[in-house]
Amino acid sequence: MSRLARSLVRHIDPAVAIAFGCIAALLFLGSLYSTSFVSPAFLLQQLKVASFLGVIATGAMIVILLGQIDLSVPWVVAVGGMMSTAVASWWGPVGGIIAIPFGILCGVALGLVSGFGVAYLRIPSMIVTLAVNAVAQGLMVVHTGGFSPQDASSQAMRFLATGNSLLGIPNALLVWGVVGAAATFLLSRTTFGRAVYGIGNSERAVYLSGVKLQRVVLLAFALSGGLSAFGGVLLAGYASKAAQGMGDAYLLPSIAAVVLGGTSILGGRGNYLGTVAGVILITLLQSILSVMQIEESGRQIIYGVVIILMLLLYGREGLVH
Amino acid sequence: AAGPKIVAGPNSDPKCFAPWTDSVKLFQFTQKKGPYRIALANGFIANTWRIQMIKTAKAYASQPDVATKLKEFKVVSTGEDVAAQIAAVNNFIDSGYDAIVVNAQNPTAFKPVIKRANDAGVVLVAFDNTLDTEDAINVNVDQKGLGEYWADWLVKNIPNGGKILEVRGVSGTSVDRDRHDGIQGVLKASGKKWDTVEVIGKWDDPTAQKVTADAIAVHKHFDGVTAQGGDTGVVQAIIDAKHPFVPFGGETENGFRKFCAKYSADGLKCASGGTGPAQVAVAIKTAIAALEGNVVPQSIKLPLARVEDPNFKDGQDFYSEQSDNFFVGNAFPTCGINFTAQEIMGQSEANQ
Amino acid sequence: MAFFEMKGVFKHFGGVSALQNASLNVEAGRVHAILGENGAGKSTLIKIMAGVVMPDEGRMIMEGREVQFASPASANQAGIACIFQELSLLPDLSVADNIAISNPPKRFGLIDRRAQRRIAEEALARAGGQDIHPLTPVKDLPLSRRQIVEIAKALARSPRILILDEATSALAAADVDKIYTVLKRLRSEGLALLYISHRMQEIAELADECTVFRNGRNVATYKAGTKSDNEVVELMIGREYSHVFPPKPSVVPSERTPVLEARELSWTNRLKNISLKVNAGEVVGLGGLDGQGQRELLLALFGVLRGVSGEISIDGKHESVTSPHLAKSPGIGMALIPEDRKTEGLMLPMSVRHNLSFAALGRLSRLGVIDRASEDAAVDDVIHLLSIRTDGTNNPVGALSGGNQQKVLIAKWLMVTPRIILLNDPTRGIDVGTKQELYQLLRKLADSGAAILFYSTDYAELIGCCDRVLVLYDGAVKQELIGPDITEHALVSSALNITSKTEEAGAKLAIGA
Amino acid sequence: MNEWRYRIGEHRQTLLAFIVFLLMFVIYVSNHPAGFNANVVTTAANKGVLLALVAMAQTIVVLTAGIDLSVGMVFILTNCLASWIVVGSLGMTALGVIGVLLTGSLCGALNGLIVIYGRLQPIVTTIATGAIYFGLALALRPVPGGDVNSTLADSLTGQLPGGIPASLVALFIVVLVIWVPFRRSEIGRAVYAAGSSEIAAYMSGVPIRRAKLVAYSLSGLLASMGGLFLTFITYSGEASAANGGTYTLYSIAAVVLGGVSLFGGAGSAIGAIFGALMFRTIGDLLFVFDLEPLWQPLFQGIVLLVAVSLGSVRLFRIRNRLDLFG
Ligand SMILES: Nc1ncnc2c1ncn2[C@@H]1O[C@H](COP(=O)(O)OP(=O)(O)OP(=O)(O)O)[C@@H](O)[C@H]1O
Ligand SMILES: Nc1ncnc2c1ncn2[C@@H]1O[C@H](COP(=O)(O)OP(=O)(O)OP(=O)(O)O)[C@@H](O)[C@H]1O
Ligand SMILES: [Mg+2]
Ligand SMILES: [Mg+2]
Repeated sequence: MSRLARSLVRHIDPAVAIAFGCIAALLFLGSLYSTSFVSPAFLLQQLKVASFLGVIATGAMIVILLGQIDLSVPWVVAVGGMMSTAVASWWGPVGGIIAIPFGILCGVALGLVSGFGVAYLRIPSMIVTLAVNAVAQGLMVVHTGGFSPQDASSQAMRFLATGNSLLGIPNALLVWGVVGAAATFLLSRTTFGRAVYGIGNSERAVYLSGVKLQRVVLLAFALSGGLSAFGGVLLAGYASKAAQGMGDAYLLPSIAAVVLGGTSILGGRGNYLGTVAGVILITLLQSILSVMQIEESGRQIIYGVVIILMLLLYGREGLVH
Repeated sequence: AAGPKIVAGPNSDPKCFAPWTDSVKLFQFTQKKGPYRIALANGFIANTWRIQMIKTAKAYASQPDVATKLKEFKVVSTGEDVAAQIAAVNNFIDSGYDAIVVNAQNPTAFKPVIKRANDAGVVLVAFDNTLDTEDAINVNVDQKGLGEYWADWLVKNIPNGGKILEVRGVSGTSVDRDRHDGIQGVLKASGKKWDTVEVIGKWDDPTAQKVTADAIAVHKHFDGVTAQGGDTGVVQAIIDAKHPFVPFGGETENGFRKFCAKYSADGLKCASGGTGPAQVAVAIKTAIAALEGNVVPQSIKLPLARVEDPNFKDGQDFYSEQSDNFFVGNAFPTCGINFTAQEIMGQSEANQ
Repeated sequence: MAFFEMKGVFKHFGGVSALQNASLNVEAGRVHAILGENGAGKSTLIKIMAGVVMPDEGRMIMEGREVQFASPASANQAGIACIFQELSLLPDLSVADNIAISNPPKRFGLIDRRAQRRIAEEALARAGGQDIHPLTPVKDLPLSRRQIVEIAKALARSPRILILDEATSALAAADVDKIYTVLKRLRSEGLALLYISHRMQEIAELADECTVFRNGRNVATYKAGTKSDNEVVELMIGREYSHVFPPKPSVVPSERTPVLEARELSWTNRLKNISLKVNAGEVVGLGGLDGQGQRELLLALFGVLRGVSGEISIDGKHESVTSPHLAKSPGIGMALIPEDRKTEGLMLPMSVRHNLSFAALGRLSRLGVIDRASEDAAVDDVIHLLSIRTDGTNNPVGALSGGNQQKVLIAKWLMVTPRIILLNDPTRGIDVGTKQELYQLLRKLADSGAAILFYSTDYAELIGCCDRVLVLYDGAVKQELIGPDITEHALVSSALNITSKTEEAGAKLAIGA
Repeated sequence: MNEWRYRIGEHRQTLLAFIVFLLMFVIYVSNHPAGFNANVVTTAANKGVLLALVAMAQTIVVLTAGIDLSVGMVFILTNCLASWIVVGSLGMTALGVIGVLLTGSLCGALNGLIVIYGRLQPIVTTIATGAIYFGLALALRPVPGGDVNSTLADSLTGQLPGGIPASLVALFIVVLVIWVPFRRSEIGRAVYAAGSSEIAAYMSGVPIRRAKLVAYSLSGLLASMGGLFLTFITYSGEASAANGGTYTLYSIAAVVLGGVSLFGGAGSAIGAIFGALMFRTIGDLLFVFDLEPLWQPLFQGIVLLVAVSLGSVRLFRIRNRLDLFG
């Protein structure tokens, strides 16, 4: 217990602390506009919605730690949602149950394609994932047009995404909690995690250390794909249906969240707690803006300015010398 | 100059090709001998509406009486990028197609293309996202009128005004703006006291659902809701927030109408209006008519497919076994176009 | 009055104090050598001179005028050119671009590539790099060639003070000789030269004055040649200094089946039918001029190279080693200490602990889950074994001084308890004290049954450490020197591939070329 | 002769991009119903040049080892602005054009200033500024519309005597007036240096900050040229977030297909231009091959995937596995 507490203290770096500070500040400003921004109902609602971004950002973070990036998020999310709902309808009750793992597996499959391209073909991730995103879109268009699939989500998905469990905590939040805990463990306590950080710092050194570097990269992208798809499954559960465009709103926010959380886009540095903070920050900011009655143009500008300001607070890199 | 002759009339098929206003010009293109080569220059493709639209177009083109008139029916989708769509239209013109049907990414972007088409004697018909022009045929949905229709419903069903949630579409588009103007216009004119809260739903269910949930969490209560897309998500948010059902003016998604039918008794009093993707068929029909030298109005008004509570009928106004994303309102009886869900989505495994 | 003077310089990096009240006098037309252990503060001092690091305190006086350099650029203006230890070359740019980077020749406001190329060719010629094509991207050059380019780059600036920080650490004797002649000429042209090196014989050859640094202080300044090597070393490390090399076992291990045997190894045109045996308990050296295929040979054995023909057998059993992963597997138990610790050896921003355990994680984990306790234990062991100087194993390894970084790199591989150890120039940029510890360590490992293959650019250590030396020339083994036959003379002549008749000449050529 | 090895080696990537593009384009025109004629080429050129300009903008930032995710939004913003001010008399129009280009450069410079003096990571900086620029675009054009000096527009999107696409000539001039001098200038090389190794560049006394600021500003300038050209093609302005995002991603694809290293320091805007043309041709293949409409996106995706995988053939030539890893 105390060991855990100590390690926690050791892991909290200033960036993360400030990030959580920003969250408080944001809520305070919000409360000036409307006190309901600090009402438990609203906060839980926010955490619930944040969970979807949280799950997706987890995958994004693992890839970013490698020094890579995953631009296939939008359509992998959609694949997760659409395939799971489709399966849910195909084999009746059986489908309802295997729907979730199936959706995730589809994401893993796409992740493996990206991973293969990056790890074995050595194509820059930015472009492979872009291409995989296009392929995923193509697949979903054919899927929709060809099979007019059902898109109503199964009970299980509804339950995960919108249900509440003990003490009225949203299940989605619990799901994120589990995913987060797993990710933290994976990154800090396993050889895989070490390898990920290592690769982010120096691929050559990792390779010469006799680590199966390419397999680690492949795995990382598979994870990212699976988590994006899982995000899609949850979103489908939340919306009670899947739709092609459901992932569009998650690419840039997931990257922004990870970086706002103090993870270096160059790889090798960052911890999960930061990503948690980043995710909550982005979600809150979006929600607060969305209900403020100002022109959309104004919202966009404020959104950008606020992110810059927060980064200036703590996201700065050291000088080269 | 080149292009269609402006004629006094008579309109070759006033019932189907209903002119937008009495003042609309009537076009007559020089008659061409069939069968014709017709192209559909679509932009964005990756949502159910567009996919359904394309399948309808193929289905319509392969209907026996239509098929005989067509030598070739080609479809190209160019994505969000308007420049690519313009290039596609240009390519169709250069490749000597007789008519081009287009769902424009940007209504104002086609001025030069329209000119080229007219110079080349190619019939250009726009639908859904139509063109701001008097030199090409527009098959219009009355977007402003749609907004007015929704607002009327709210005015009718909310006796003494109140707080309205308006879920808007994609910012920067004219469709969003027109529908918004329609809504606000009617509300103002109604003389009742209205207070509208606007959120951006982007015509997308998850987005609409999230912003609706936020709005409810902050504003606690609304007396009425109107949404121009992503309506299924909006209703879902209302249910999840345990917000009492209130009058709702919305689009024509199958999922939305399912909800309306299901919760009518609980107070979800809906007006569902719009035009399904089948309008592409009307556009093709118009193009063929024009090629045959028949007189058609420059601006055609599509009838809205509308249903109000309490008469949502399964299998006619919505399809409980079809997907939520499916768009109903595909019947244009005045044009002899009447697609059922099955014809469009249903038996399509066959033709893949 | 000194040409350039530093007075009372202090510099702290976080907790570490790199310099404490250091001072230095540099005269024009002289070569001033700076000696000191790793982490003594040498590089920091000259980084301050070169405007890379800002001192906390202290004054710099150039020709009687107080000066301050806010950036390397401004130091350049003042005529100070520095050859940094972490090479300051731009990998993607061509050699010519690099040489002319700071003030390229221009025509109509644009860079005049022809003129630039002329400048580059001249500079390369002066630095003894005629063989380097000015259009080669720097990233395609081996480290030793890069150091030549680095020197050429400094010369092209026609500086008044030239600083070399371990600038020859990767050069083989012949190259170094060329540099000597250049430096001597520059001295006669009246430049002030600052020369940092861990190689005593270089200092002896070049220096006029020497200043010894210890723990950030200048502890002694003396005329070159007025102190014996041992005295100097004791000044540096501040303790008694026994002789450098551990005694070799009198009897060369008997002909058991060699732990490592290679037959007819060939690879592209860089390795030609190389056969070698390394027995348990043996330290076998690889000699020869730099870039004769020694590095490639080590990489080939370690499974890094593709399309290697020939056979490798371990304990007499034929094995195909196709990846470092296989190479380090218990069945083979091979370790490679790579050439460039900063990019191939260590992950500088990561903690000392994680760097140390990185290669050994396999055995420190169960089902991929790291056993923290045994990791800590193992890490602490090696830190003791090699007496690595670090304040806290959670600090980034990049903040250690080079010598200690090198130790970490070696320790990292000792953690996998290898039976075959391949070392690629492991003492580059390491001070005598540390070197000595390293030699002892190698011998200890050998005695405990390891087979060691050891490439070095420093003849002295080949002579001192190795039971046998294979001299490579143009990718093939030209000669095998055993025991007493391993002499500087033999090494040089065989390195230049000179038949016994012309040996004398060859040796001269090697010294005075 | 090995002289040539180096000279070619310097431009290998660009040549490769050019060759692949040429092959694709030949396949395209030879299957085009209208065949190889001025109109077809002009049509292809116009939309190709549009992306090429944005890709050039992306390239210059990528050379500094950065990335600009706001490039598409600057493109959109300047398009909306142009649809207001590039109208009327010759003088007015000229002023308008200057205004548009100035605005673009300012947007770029702002990115640069934040990245340099704020010491923020480019990718997230530009995500944020992208939102800002789109907000401004939206304020300028709540709905699509506006106009542009049509004589200017027609002359730039039309054909010169001999059927040569004016847009290609314009692009050529841009390359000649902006890229070539930049590439050959000291500041240009400083940009490459900074991208190749920032620390080494600093130690060599290269003016890193000035270099980066110039790079970002130039990038903004080129993006605004793209925006301007979009206005000439569409005769209007539209604040479309989707379109902005599309062009940002396309520009990255074009840059990579053009052989520019995303790690900075290596590559050429000329390569990126061919990358852009290549990418456009992939889209055009849809037109000449008669595909099931619903299979077109998948086809496009797969072709892109294959195209970017082509680069990996070099892996077979690699004999030292270390070269596989950065
Ligand atoms: N930038 C830095 N950050 C942290 N510590 C540093 C930094 N630069 C130097 N040090 C520390 O200051 C001390 C002096 O380092 P310095 O490099 O000057 O020693 P050195 O004499 O050059 O060693 P070597 O012989 O290995 O080159 C070392 O302990 C080193 O770890
Ligand atoms: N900005 C920095 N932050 C942290 N550590 C640094 C920094 N700059 C240098 N160091 C490290 O401090 C150590 C001493 O600094 P210096 O640059 O003199 O290297 P060094 O001690 O001479 O090591 P080496 O002997 O490479 O060959 C180096 O190992 C270097 O990696
Ligand atoms: Mg040093
Ligand atoms: Mg050193």
